[in-house]
Parts: sequence; C-alpha cells; structure tokens
Amino acid sequence: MNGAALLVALPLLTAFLTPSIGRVSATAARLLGPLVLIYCIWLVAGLWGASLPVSIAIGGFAPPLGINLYLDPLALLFALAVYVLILLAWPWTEGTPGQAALLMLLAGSTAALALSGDLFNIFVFYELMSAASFGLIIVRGERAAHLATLRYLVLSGLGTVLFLLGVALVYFHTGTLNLAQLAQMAPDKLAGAQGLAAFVLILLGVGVKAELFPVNGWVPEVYAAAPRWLSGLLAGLVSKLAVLVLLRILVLVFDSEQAQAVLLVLGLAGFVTGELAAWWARDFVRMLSFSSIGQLGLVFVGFGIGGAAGVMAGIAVALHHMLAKPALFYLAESWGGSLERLQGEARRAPLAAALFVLLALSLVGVPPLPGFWAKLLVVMGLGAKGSALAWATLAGILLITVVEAAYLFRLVGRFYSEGEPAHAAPRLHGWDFTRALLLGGALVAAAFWIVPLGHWLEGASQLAADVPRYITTVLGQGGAP
Amino acid sequence: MRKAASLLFAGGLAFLLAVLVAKLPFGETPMVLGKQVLAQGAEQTGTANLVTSVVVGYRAYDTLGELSILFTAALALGLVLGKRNAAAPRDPDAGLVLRASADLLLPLLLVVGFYIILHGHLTPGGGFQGGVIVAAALFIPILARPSRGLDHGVLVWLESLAGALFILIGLAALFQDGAFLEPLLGKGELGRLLSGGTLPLLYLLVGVKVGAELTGLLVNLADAEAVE
Amino acid sequence: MPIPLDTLFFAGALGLVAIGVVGMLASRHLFRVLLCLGLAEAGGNLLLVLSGYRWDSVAPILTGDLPVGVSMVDPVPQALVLTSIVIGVGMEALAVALLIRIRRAYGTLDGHALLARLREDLDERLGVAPDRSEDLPKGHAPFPAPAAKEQEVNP
Amino acid sequence: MTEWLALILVVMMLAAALAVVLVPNLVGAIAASSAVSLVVAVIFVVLRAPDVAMTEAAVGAGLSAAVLGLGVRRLGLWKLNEGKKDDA
Repeated sequence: MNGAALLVALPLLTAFLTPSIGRVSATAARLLGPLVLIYCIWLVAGLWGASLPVSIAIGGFAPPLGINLYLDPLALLFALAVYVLILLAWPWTEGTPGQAALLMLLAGSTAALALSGDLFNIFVFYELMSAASFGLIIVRGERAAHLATLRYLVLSGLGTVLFLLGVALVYFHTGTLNLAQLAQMAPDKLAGAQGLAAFVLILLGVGVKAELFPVNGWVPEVYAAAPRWLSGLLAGLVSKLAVLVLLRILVLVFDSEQAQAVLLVLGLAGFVTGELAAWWARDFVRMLSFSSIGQLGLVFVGFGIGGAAGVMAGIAVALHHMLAKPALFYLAESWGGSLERLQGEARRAPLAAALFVLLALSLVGVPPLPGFWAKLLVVMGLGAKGSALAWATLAGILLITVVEAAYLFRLVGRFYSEGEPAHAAPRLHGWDFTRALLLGGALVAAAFWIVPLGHWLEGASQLAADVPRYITTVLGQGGAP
Repeated sequence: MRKAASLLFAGGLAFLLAVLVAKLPFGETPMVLGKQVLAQGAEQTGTANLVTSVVVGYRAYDTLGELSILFTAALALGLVLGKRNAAAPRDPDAGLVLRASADLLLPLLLVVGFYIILHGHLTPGGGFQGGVIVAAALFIPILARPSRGLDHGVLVWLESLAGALFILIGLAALFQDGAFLEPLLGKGELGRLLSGGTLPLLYLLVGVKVGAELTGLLVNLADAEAVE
Repeated sequence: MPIPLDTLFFAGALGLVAIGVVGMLASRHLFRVLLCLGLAEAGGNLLLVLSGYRWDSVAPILTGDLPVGVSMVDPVPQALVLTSIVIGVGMEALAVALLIRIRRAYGTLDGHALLARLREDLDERLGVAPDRSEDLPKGHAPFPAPAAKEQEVNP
Repeated sequence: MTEWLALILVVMMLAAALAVVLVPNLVGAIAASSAVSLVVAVIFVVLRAPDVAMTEAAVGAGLSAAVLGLGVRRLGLWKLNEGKKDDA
C-alpha cells in the first residue's frame, strides 16, 4: 500500500530529470513522460482492487503528526483522470523538454492534490499546480500569453495570501493541520463566525483555480491566450482538482449551513454570469471559457446542497464537465476563431459537427446524456433541501439553462445553415479530432451504463461524505469521536 | 471609481479580519501537533533543531513539493526569458576592487553557506537559508564580471541530480518495506554533526538544489537583455 | 506597558496584509503591484508564525544548557512559514521575468493600458478584432476594447 | 521592555510598508520592501523563530531585493533621482 506514494513521487522524479535528459536527447525526454504516466495508470488500476478507503502515512510518521495520503474511490478516480487526460493532451510533435517537465510537474501536483489528507500539504501542491500551469501557458512565448499569465499570477498570489490567512486562523483555533483531526475538532472549535471566516478565506484562495465567481477574471484571458489543448486541460483537469480539494475541506472541516449558503450564492453567481457572458461571446474559445465558469458554478451549487446528495450532485457535474470541456477545446483547435466562420460547417466537417451537437446536448442537459443526469441531481438536491435560498437557486438555474441552450443551439443552427462565410475555419487535424472523439465516446458510453455508474458514484459520494469513517480510517479506532 | 471600490473591499477585509483576530488565543494556542513534536521530535528524528525535524522529517513531503515549486519557477523563468541573443551587449566588468573582493567573497560565502546547511539539524539554519547564501556566493563573481557568464549545463545537472536524489532517498525506504521519505540510517547522538540519520543528507540536497536553482534564476535575470 | 502584545502583533500582521492588498488594487504600475503582493505575503507569514507563539517560551531548539521544565514555542508553523517564504520568492522571480518580456513587447507597464492592449491582442488572436477598413458597428463584444492608446503608451 | 521593542518594530514595519506603496521612485520602493523584510525578520526573532528569521532576512531582504533590483535594471526603470510617480 505504501507504493501509493509513487503516484506523486514518480512524475516529480521524471520532471526533475527531464531537462538533463533533454540535453542529451530531446526524443528521450519527450517519450519518458508518457511511459511514466502509463505506469502510473497501471498503479492506480492495481490500487483499485484494494480495500478502500485507506490512509497511508508518508515518512512512517502516523497522522496527525506526519502527512497522510487518503485513498478512497473518489481520490483514485481523480488520480486516474489526471494521468489519462495529461496523456491524452501530451504534445507528441511540438513538445520541448521544458514543456514535458512542466507537464510531469502538473501531473505530480494534481495527483498529490487528489490524494492529500493534510491542509498545508494541499496548499503546497496547489501552489505547485499554479506554477506548472503558469509555465505551460507561456511556453509558446506570445506576448499576450505573457501578459495574461502575469495577471493570472498576481490574482493567484492574492489567493495564496488569503489561503495562508485561512490556514493561520484554522491553526490558531485547532493547532493541527491534518484533515481528519480537523474534522474531529471542527464541531467544537470552528463552528462559529471564526470558522466561517476561515472557510471563506480558504474558499477564495482555492477558488482562483476552481473558477469561483469573484476570482475568475483570469479565465477568458488565459484560455484565449494559451494553446487550445492546454486550455482544455486547465478547464477540464486543473479546475477539477481545486474542486475536489474544496470538497474535502468543506465536507470534513466546514460542514455548516452558512458555508453551504455561501457556496449556493457564489455558485449561482458564477453560473449566471458565466452563461450570460457565453451568450454574448462572438468567438468559440471565449464561449467555451465562459461556459466553463458557468459549469463550475453549477458544481459549487451542487456542493452547497450538503450531505452525500450534494457531494454526488457536484461530483457528477464536475466529472461530466471533465469529459466534455477538453473535447470541445480539441475541436476549438480548428474552430478557434469567430463564430461567423462556422456558417455551414456541418457540410465541411459533418463528423465534428455531429460530435459538437452531442456535447452541446449533454452540456445543456438533454436526456439521456450524462449531462442531464448530472443537472437532474443538482435540481433534485436543491428541491429536497427546501430552504428559500435553495428554491431561489433552483429557479435561477432553470432560467439560465434556457440561456445556455439558446447560445449552444444558435451555434448548432449556424452549423447546419446554408451559405458560406468569407473565411471558413481551417480543417481539423486528425489527432485532435480523434482525441475529441475518444472523450465524446466516453460520454456516450457513460450514457449507456448510467445505472451502474450512478450506483458506483452514489457509493463513492456516501463514502466521501462519511466523516466518522474518514476519521477512523486516518487516526485509527482511537480517533473515533 | 475603481480605486474607491478597491479601498472599500480592502477596508472590509481588514475590518473583518481585525474583528476575528481579536478573539484568537494568542500565546496560548492549542498546539496539538506542536506538543507532540516537542515531546517526540528528538527521539523520532534525532535532530536537535525541532524545526528541522518538521521540515525534513515529519513534513519532508511538503519540502519535496516546495523544491518542485522552485524548480518549476526556475524552469518557467528560463522559458520566459529564452536564449540570450549572443550579439546583445553585456554590462561592462566592474572595477578592480570590486572584482578582487568578489573573488575573496566566493570561498568565504561558500564556506558559510555550507556550514549553515550542514548544521541545519543542530542550530537555526539549514538547506533553504544556506542555499540562498550559496547562490549569493556564486552570483556575486558573475555580477562583478558579466562578460564571462556561467555554464548553465552544470546548474541544470546539479538541480536534476539533487532533486532526483531527494526522491530516491525517499524511495529507498519504500523499497525496504518502509514508507516514502521515512528516515533511514542510525539516529546517532543528539547534537552531534553526524546524527539524525538521512535528515541532514536530505537538507544538504535541499541546499544544493536551492543554491543551484537560485543561481540559475539570478543569472538568467542578469543575462536578460535590457529594455531600452 | 503601551499596548498589549497580541493586539500589537495582530495589528502589524493585518496592517501589512491590508497595506499590501490596497496597494495592489490601487497601483497602476505592475511592478508596484508585485511589491505590494510581497508585503501582503509577508503579513500572512507573520500571522502564521504568531499562531505558534507561546508565552514565556524559548525557540524550539534543544541545546545542552536548557533549564528544566522550560516550554518551547510551536515549531510546526515555523516550518510552514519557511516553505511559504521560499514559494513566494520563486513566484516573484517568475513575475519579474514576465514583466521584462511584457515591457519589451508592449513598451509599458501601466496596468490599464496593458489590459486594453491585451484585449485587442486576444480579439485579434481569436479572429474577432474589429475590422478597421470598414466601419462595422461593434457592440457585440462582451467587453468592447476601449479606444487604443497608442500615442500615450508608445513614446 | 519587550512591549516597547515590539511597538517600535511594528511601527517601523508599517511605516516601511506604507513607503513601498507611496514612494514615487521604484528603487526607493524596493529598498523599503527590503526594510520591511528586515524588520519582519527581527520580529521573528522576538517571536522565538530564529529559523524563520534567518530565512526572511536571507530571502526577503537579500535575494528578493536582488531579484527585484535586477528586474528594475533590466526593465530600464533604474532611476535614482526621478520623483515622478508610476513612470511606466
């Protein structure tokens, strides 16, 4: 079981060695990364059969004193997604050793976030994830990318300070950083206004990467300036790991009505502003960026429901978005320009257009696609919650879904309309289309096996929301409250 | 307008924090982890400096993440600034006095730096603090003679090697049926230079890596072509 | 006894954070924004160290001549702050490198002017830049770029 | 005694921080931010955190000032005598 640490250690080791290897052979540096990623996928598959959840102490120091990894089905699923999505995005042809090293650093940091069971450890690897994304955005060296990255860096820096203040507040009251021990002490020590303030600070800090409402100004700039495959990775993967981390912190440490209300309000604000801005967007990439803000807003609304149902709703939306958004960004490799260029695109690229229709239907939430079930979970959860705020949020979501449908179907209509634009979009590269197709295929497969998947997700969510189980898993029987 | 809004926002934040902070138990915090470290730290890790026992013992995994961040920043900085244009003019060398004192400082600072790194488990200091001083030692001569430059290859290899060794020492414990980053070797007598098992070794690697990375970072910045 | 120690240190840490954040939001020059970010980070670090302080305690280092029964301050936050300081300087160096490239490419470091230029650049990259040859109406962009300030920023 | 020392240190720190924001000259602002780090380092000593104090002094007051100073030089903004605020 201790081998789970390899999931983080191996990508980081590869990253450290890649620049040196790249000085000898650039090809070797480019190929080493995928090999390690495949090995990591194999490792995750091996861990899948083990009896979960399980806690692994790093350094042989039992938690709470040492840092621990916490492996449950949700953590393993996200770790698996990390390796698969990064492998899929791997730049086989254009990649430099530096880029390969940065991607491996991204893999190591995101996997570490998926498995981490310690508040400050989350902070450290969250920063590593930021630093690796900054490096990747500027790899191509355009001036707009430099400027967008700097603005992103400054906002992230502000987030870092807020996160740090939140950690300091938590430490003042509890004297510990281990999530299990925090979960044990939270009802006593972090219940009042102090705890809520610490939560808001940490939420805003982590929210920068998770595209949370007030701190997401960087999203359209960075996704527009970065290479498309990277935007897909940032929207599909990096934001989701921030979401997972927030979920852990929320469920274990700050599980209160007020915290859920904060999430409902900020999530709804993100959904409304994101989808409205996407409706106004005149080009494909900005439309995707704003839609990503909207979808992540929906994830936070899901978490705002609270309990296992809330976890399941939020994670379902997040997983769906994790498949759909990278696929759309791969399509954007050719459709990246103005929406007007896409007039009649269905005749030039019928398969790609059909794939887009599928993804759009799923995003809006048309049955029987997975997006429908995800949205249904959010809506039913809000209905079951029953507070005035929940009903208001529910109304807002249904209303804005119409806007979402309007702009997505407006584009579909343009695809299938007559007439040629002055400058048509360039042809889609075969590999980009294949990648989008693979993700779209996964979405269709999920629609077919929605019942077993739903059962699995329900079990995983109940486990993730089971705080006493988490505490005993990490701290042993003695830790039970 | 924007200024007023920002002032309002920051004022709100400050007020909120001030109200909250007034109730913090300053000076008598619960110290749940801290008490355990104080009680068991010396025995479990064999280091006299308990901050070191946390940095490269209990939380060595965080330190690995931190090394990676510094590595990433140095790598990204190199990518941003790119290869130096060979034709671009460099700053002229400094005068004789500065050059001579830079040469004098190099060995002195190196000794101080490595002293601080190697005594990190006994006295205040360690890999980070010593690494910064090592970087200063290597950078000052370059500042005095900008025309000479520095071989980046050596730095890249040093960084790679130190980082890889840090992880490999961690993995060595894993392959002996221990946990990742578990301290190995005998703990020795508390307070001696050769004590604390692999912890001082890890701190040495941290020092080398930090020193190499910061030197590379500074040299890259100094080499950047000036904006007219 | 002028002011209680705790009030004083909290005021110091939060004052540093507040000055840093206000400075970040109010400064137009990006280099100064960076300096202010450093201030705010220093404030955060100070608060974290404060969270480990104990009355009448000594530094957490075991030496031979410690009196029996003396208590020590909490070493854990100190280790965290070590980490956080080094992270901060790494990010700062990266930001400085970005500033150098930005000033070389755009000729300015004024935040407002740069934001306008960034939107122009991105519009162009995404193929929705207003076509200057014909006078197309431009009211559809979510954030229509303000009029170019070429003459101001490019001396 | 400690109270007076702490009061002086905190006031110095905040004054230097204000100088970072308000001093028109960038070189002066960097010097002020270096001063903030130095005072913070002394406060860390008072708070019984010698390790952190060493790091803050080496990194904050030394390395960070070097990075920022080099940056200002390369940016071509190294002007010691000019007082015009925010000369972009």
